[in-house]
Amino acid sequence: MILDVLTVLLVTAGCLFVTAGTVGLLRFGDLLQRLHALTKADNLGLGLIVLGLVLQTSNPAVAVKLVLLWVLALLAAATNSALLARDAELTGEHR
Amino acid sequence: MSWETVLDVLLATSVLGVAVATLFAPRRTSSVMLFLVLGLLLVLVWTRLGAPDVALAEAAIASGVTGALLVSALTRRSAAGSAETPRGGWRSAAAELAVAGTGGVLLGGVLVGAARDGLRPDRLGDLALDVDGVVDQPVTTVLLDLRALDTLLEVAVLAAAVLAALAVHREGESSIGIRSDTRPVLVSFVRLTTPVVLLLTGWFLVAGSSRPGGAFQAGAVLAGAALLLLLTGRKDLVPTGRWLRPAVVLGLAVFLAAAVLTRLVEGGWLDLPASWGVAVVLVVETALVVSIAAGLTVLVALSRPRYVDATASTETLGGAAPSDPPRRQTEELT
Amino acid sequence: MHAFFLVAATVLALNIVASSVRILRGPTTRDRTTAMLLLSTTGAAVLVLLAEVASSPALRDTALALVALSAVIVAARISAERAPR
Amino acid sequence: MTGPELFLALGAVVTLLGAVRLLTTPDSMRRVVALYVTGAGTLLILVSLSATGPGEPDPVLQALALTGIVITISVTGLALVLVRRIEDGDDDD
Repeated sequence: MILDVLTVLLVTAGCLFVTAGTVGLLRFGDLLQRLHALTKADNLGLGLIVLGLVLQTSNPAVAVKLVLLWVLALLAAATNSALLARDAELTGEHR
Repeated sequence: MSWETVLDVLLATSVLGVAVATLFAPRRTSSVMLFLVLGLLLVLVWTRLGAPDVALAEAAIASGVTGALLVSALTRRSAAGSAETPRGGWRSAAAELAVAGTGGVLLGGVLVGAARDGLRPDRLGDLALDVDGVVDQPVTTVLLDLRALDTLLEVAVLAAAVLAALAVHREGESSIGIRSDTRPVLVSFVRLTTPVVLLLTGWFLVAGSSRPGGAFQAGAVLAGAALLLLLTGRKDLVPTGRWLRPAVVLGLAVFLAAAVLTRLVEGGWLDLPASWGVAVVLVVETALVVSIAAGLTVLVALSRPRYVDATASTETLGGAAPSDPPRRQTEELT
Repeated sequence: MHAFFLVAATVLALNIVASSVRILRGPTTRDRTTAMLLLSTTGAAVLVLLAEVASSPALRDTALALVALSAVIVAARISAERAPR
Repeated sequence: MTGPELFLALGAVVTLLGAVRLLTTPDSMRRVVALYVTGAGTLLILVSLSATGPGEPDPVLQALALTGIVITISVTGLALVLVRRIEDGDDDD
């Protein structure tokens, strides 16, 4: 029961963070701000949702897979945003 | 109204909206990237329709190969500058929408009516669900056990497409090179993720016998890994040059060999015996994975821009163009 | 719990659709590619939620594939876009 | 209208949208995308049909959809190579 409440809280918070990231993507003025908002908020959101789901499972393999998913997402987001931001500086595209 | 219905209606509306936006977006770039959004929405639709196999294939292909294919083909603008649709085409766009919408709704009505009346195709699948296949997963059973000939032809189509692409490639297969990007952040990321992706490939391949997954999904994921390796300049780990064509036709060859073998031993083409059928399926699937991955990688590599024009690119580098600067770039030819 | 996960999945799916606004508006290809980053993370979140709803573990594999390959599009785009120096 | 029926109708609309656009757009790259959308529409029809009716989804139709995805990506890849060849091709031959 306590776990259920925790899951609901975590998943709700996760959805809020993802939505905040999307709002940032749509509302912020330039590329670097958008990248900053989106990658951080989205990955925190995914992490919270994953955590909420881990609490629901009794199977350790599923839990490991979910955490692996999050770690991969973090690595990919860090790499992708670094690639996009670095080049924007070099080519002066970000204004 | 249940929450399932809400999600379904939302998904259907989004698919329709994004499809229209994809087809009518004013820029090529938007069109292609919206198409990738459509791909992700379709993954969600497949999960709602109880087709995890199709969802897995779509996710593996849409996030990796299709994306790389379309996005890198974008980079080169056409000489005629047809990247933008002419302005003022709203009237014709509206007419097209009206025609397609009316026709689509009529066709949809007919299809739904037919499905309700039970005129839909007979459930061939009941056969697959009942039959005691070599492999214990309905979709893989259908693909490899009951419909082997169809799968064979599908692999043949992929091989033919790749060979055709190689044939129109002016420089021959020796020059399949992708401009690589060897910045440490990307290289170390690829080094970290490649083992995970290889693990995933193996898992999809083996998992295909008991749960959703299979040769195509594994091949698509493997192609994604091969592309990342190529993009970071690791040409040594990916078959290029004279190993290319053999790798592309390997799956087809092994499939044919299995067909001949079963014909000789069991007396029927691809008539898998219960005793060693699993081994045959695994060998064939492994060969298919290699060929599918090689074929998809080659298609992406060949559709990338080739044109060498160093002066034009230095010009665009200096001028910080406000939107979508057309860039020409050199491609390293190996 | 089932209904709650469905609601969460619906909210996240709305986010995916919203990203297409940024893809349409741009202004640069970089901005559009940034919107693609949202697809892999949010898409994976929806898939793990739906995996719980439909109790279909294969959907977690789908999410893994989505995330593992998310760098392919960005790397392909960036390396093709970079001007030679 | 049930979920699969909704997606069945959606598939019909998407197929026709893609087909009409395929016939009318002048840009070769967009034609490739339109062809792809048309393919996605037919896949929607196939997979929705597999899910209508009682019981388990029909594996034959799902396998056909998988085949369809493989064929679509092969054709698209080849089409893009040809597009590139056409657009590159004005500088020689």
